[in-house]
Amino acid sequence: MNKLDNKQRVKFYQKGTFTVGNRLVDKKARSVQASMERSNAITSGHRACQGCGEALGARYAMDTVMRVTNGKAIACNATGCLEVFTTPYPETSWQLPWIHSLFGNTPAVATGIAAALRVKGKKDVRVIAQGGDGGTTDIGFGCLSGMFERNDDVLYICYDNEAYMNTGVQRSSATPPTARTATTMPLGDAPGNVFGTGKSMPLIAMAHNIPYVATASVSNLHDLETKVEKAMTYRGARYIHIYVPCPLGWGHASDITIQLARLVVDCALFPLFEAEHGVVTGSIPIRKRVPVEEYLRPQRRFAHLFKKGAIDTPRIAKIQKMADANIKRFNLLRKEVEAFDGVTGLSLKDSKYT
Amino acid sequence: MFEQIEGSNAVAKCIALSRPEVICAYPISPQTHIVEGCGKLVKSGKLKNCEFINVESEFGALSVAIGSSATGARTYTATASQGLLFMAEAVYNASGLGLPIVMTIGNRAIGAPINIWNDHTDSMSMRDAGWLQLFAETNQEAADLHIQAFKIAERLSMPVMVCMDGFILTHAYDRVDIPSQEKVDAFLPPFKPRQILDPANPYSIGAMVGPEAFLEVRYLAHEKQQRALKIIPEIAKEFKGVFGRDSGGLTRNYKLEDAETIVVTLGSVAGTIKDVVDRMREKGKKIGVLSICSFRPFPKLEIRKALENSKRVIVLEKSLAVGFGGVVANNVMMSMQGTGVHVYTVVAGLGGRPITQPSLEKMLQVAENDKLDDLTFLDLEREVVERELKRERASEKSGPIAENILRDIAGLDEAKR
Amino acid sequence: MEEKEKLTPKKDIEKDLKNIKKPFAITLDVGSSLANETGSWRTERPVYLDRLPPCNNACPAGENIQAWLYLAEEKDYEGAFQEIMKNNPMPATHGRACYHPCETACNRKDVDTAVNIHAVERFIGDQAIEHRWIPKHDAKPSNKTVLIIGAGPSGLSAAYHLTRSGHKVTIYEAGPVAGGMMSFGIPAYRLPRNIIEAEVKRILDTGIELKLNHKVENIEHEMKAGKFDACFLAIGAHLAKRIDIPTPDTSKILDAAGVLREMETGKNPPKLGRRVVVYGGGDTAVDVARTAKRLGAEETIIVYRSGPGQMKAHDFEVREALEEGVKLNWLSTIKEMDASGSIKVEKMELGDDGYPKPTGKFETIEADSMVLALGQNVDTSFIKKIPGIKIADNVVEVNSSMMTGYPGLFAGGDMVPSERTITVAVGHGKKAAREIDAWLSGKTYKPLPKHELASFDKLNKWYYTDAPITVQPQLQTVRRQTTFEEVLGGLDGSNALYEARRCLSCGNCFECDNCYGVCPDNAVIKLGPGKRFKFNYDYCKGCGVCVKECPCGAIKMEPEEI
Amino acid sequence: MFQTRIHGRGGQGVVTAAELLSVAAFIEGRHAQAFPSFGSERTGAPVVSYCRIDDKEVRTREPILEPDALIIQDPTLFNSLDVFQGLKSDGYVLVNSNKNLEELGVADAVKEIPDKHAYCVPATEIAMKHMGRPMPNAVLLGGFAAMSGQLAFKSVEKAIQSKFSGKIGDGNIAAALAAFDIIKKITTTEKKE
Repeated sequence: MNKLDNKQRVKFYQKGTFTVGNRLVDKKARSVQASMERSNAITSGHRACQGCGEALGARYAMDTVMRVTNGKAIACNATGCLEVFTTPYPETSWQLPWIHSLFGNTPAVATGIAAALRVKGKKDVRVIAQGGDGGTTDIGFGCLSGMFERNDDVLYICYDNEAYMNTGVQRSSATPPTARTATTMPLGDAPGNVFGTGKSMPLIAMAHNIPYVATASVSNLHDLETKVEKAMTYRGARYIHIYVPCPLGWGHASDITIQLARLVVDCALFPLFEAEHGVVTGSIPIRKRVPVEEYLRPQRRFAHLFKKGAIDTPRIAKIQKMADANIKRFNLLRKEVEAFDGVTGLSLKDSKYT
Repeated sequence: MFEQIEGSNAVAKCIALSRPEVICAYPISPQTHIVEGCGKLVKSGKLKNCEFINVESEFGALSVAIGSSATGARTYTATASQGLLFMAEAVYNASGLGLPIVMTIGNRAIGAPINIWNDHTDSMSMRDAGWLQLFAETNQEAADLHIQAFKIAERLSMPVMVCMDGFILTHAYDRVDIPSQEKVDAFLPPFKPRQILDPANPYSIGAMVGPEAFLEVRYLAHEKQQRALKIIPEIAKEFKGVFGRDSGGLTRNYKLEDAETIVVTLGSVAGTIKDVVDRMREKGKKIGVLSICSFRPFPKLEIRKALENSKRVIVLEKSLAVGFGGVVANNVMMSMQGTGVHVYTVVAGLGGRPITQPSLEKMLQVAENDKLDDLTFLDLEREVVERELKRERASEKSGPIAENILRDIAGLDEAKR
Repeated sequence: MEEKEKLTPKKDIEKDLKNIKKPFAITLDVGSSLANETGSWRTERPVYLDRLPPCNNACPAGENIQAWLYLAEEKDYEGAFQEIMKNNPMPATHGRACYHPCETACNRKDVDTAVNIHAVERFIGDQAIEHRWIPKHDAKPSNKTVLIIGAGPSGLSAAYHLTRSGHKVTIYEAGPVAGGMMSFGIPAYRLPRNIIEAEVKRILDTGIELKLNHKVENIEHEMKAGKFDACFLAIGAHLAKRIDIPTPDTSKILDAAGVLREMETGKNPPKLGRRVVVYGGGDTAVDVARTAKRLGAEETIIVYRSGPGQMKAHDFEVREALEEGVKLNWLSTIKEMDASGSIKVEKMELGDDGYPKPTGKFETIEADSMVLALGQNVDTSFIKKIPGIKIADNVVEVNSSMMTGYPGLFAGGDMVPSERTITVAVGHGKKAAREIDAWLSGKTYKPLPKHELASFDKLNKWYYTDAPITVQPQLQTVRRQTTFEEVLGGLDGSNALYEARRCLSCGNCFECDNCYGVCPDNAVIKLGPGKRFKFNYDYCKGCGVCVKECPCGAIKMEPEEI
Repeated sequence: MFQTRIHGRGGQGVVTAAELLSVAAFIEGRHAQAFPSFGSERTGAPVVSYCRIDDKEVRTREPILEPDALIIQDPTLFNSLDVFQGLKSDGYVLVNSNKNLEELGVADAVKEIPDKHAYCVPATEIAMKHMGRPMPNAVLLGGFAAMSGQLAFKSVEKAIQSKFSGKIGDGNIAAALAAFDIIKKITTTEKKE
């Protein structure tokens, strides 16, 4: 009789390998989000838009933090959607100690909290700082770099929806080329945001040689949780960049939030990787590669690329080039089945379950 | 114990005696010697249980302070001038969140033109940011005020700025009594925060407050500062009880009883004025000095009471509300409404211009004869300004004022040839 | 500086924290946003539903395939067995002999390859036999008796289901063994006899009386004699269709049904000779050809009048036959056979209409015997007599509840108009049983309305890993040419589990927690293992993410009434 | 109140000199105030520092306009600015130089003040001799003590010790003493005549 080959054993649960929970997976391999005891760090009643990716990303990350720290975590928040929709007086959605100070100073506030905890000998309490792409890559950049450089014991999480959504969708340094925002309208000979601008915060973070840097997407939950959990095993400055689609700002249906978060990964425009002490140590191979069009089309912010009869092929090709570059840089098309953990989606050597 | 010591160093020692748990700062003249001093005390282990953090900017400095204070740590920082402006957003935030941070301002002018010397423009720019502002007259007082500041801040859960004149105090060597740790501990209890970020007792700090409650929040802040008007003298009294000397309080009154002319001022220049006053009193002039220690909250009633029986009040201040006149004077005038006492404004010492006894005496003479302009700029180089004004009238584009004046002073100006 | 420690009484501070007066408005108590019920934003609401999986939809026996795969993937094989037994009493048999339309319908074929359902069913069936599991049922006796004529798949199925619903059942079988076409139609190398015997026995053990070698001539008479309240007629179709092929020696011409029956019942196997020609293109033709090979024929040729595309036989049968050395000679019609056994064949060609046309070209094939596999007819001789019975082109007509023109007389299996497979027959047996059960209590059976179909587009494939089908091992060709050993091997525990878990659970929640995890508003309530989920409409904003992310299409959006 | 103004260049310890002066006075139980001419001192740039000594609290904070004593650590300053500005008619002047005041061309500037009120000491040279570093500031304080009589040498010595420990301290003290002796010698010999 033919025995199962290794490949089959790895994918032992075909029906739900990548689902949130599923009853056949070993308990410790199930995601935090699958648990009936998850903390719901951001509880119901918040005022996020329908299908808000940031609300999801934040809960995913913070619930994981709450689990690994045993609920001993303090969060601080930059000004932005997350802050506004979770804490409009007289109601807050947060279920852990949380502080909002300013738009640009969150990493420094976190540094202060960490310092106070250190001096008070509360080693078990951990500090998380969070902000949107504006608060992280633009106005908070200086403080963030300082926090990295001092290697303060803080996990900084950036929820990247690629523009200033809270103020009405203006361009940030995380806005991708050709994207329409209120300040990069689809006009003129280069409609939308221009090419050759913007920055990669994860790579900049790596340049600080901090212990841990990772990217994650709300579509790949197991990967996201694994990375947050891994980040919490380190002391010192850590950075996780989470991709969170914004139905309002991107002009997409509220129900395809996660689908877009998935497509951006599968088309390689947003590579999932992690780096330790400045060196890339792992990346998630693309499972089902798709052309960038598939990701761009459903979003109104890219609608001008797909005008009836006038599809902007050259610029789409340029975006495809960016994706291809990522594939090359992070080796995203490799087949390493034997080292591939069907449960976590992580390569086994990085997996928390080995 | 008395020491002959630099002002900054004396302050640093008293900060250490107050057992701060987090100190963070970004260097800017003339504040540098204070944080250097603190850093040394932490590194050397003289100040235990304290985190000293070198931050990337003043904005970062006060932000770190906000975080640590909100986590229940006694927190100190210091800055000056441009630095204070750079952290302005956080200055408002710290008071808005009610965090009892203590911050030293080594008072310095604000550019352009860039100028590292002393005046009060920096502190005045933040006068309405919701912080308490205490101005030190001497280095002894600067040292003492910091010890009191922590107590006041923590009693009210409000941040306090201790303002001391840059260089004039920070860099001056004086005889200062540095108290013992025992006395300071007796005077200043451990920090019992009003709110703290703690997983055992979680809540959200810094909510977004809309029109429905914002006014109330602000009113309560104002009400708190009114309460401070009682608490500041109380604590000054407690201080005297423990350390046996007058320090702090709302105002310091010098020979006011029979004074017909009273000079109102802030900070170290009061000492210079007192010498002038003594000399003029020898000549029979009835002059006194009132120096304001607590500028925020502003002690309206106390000041009014102290001044209402005088003939004239001269507010001599190191700040200028461009387009209006005196900043302090404005506050004093408000307090004097309806008393009929005439309030003159004398703007002096901007950007470190020495305020000399001869000029002060000359000015006071003029005032005595009621010949003083309502707004006087002490020792203003009329000639230079006039020439620049003439040039401006002549042509729109005359180059940057600062450079023209420098050229004048250097005598390079064509007009002189 | 040591005195600092004692001067900082942490306890006091902790105590103080308890009665902190928090600043007004800017500091808020945790979780207070629960007061804000965002459900009011909703214009559409998500609702959970069950959709009909294509496999279940396609199963002629009406098995709930997804349900038993669900149990199998939890290693609950007995549970899976019991689930199968609700609809089909012969899983081991069907795991081998069913042509599994379920797999043709399986959505998984569009991901990689269809789930190997029959292999898993066979595994479960074999487990059941090995561990002597018996079907559970708890029906109280109805004191009604039912006569079943014919112990083939539909007869046995009907008997089994009637017994399960409490009726007393007796089967009259004309032949010497039970099984009908299972034994007489399907060779042992596809369906080992011990399997049939075991499963038939298990059915009979539920309390069914079986009379073998009892040929019924007069149904009315038999029913009166045995005081039967109803009768199910399932005699199958056993008369070989014949065509007139001129030949001096008819002894050389046999029919497929006869040959296969003789394999079962005869003392010694039929003599077919060294060279055998089989005439026909159905599964039976192929079965006979492969049997002939096994009986030692050096050359076995299937002659078929049309092209390979037109053959009715299933591809896998033809493929296996070719592997075993059977030759195919299509687009040929047999004209005559002479005494020496040389057969005259006319070559055909496919016309534009796709039908074969004569070419006038001829060739001859030498053969020791020729087996006609042109299909079978129903022996209607004794049925004709029953009043009210209608027979059209050699099959008995039944109404929608499978009752013939004669009240209380039901019929099913190969003898009624339908596809002739054992699975269809078993399905008939079940349906008939339900109808009879209802009829006996004066009711009419109303089947539950079917759920909408869980089509492929309802699935979110991303959540499933690629997992290629597990291939069943095959017997080496040599042994296949010489013995009647079973050709296809079964799965073992591990790969049966693996195969079961390839099921996508189309249209039915399998508790993957996706909806619970992906809701941005925590508006999905997890009810715990086996209890699935429910929506908290107080907070659900109706974004629809749960619907899009449900891997199996078990949620849909419905407009809110305003 | 006795007010001293010290002129020098950045790097010559001008500010420290004033500080030490105030410390010495403090040691004698007097009130003293020392402060630099505020600015971003750069090596080589002209620097001024001040010290007031009094028996009661020093309140005034203005720069010293009419000094009772001038200490000039670098005679090259004579060419660039009027270091004698505001010098009291009975003031003191102490210059760091191997030359004398005539040779330095400042005899006129000091002719108003009483004799035995203006001296030159080769402070840099003495400093080099005693500690191998051209630091004239502490050295001159020794001379100042001898010249002005405002401070006992012991106080200057203590002040120096409080600032510089070990070899540098000892070197400075030795050098200061040398300067002190030079002036003392002149004053006493002159007395004999």
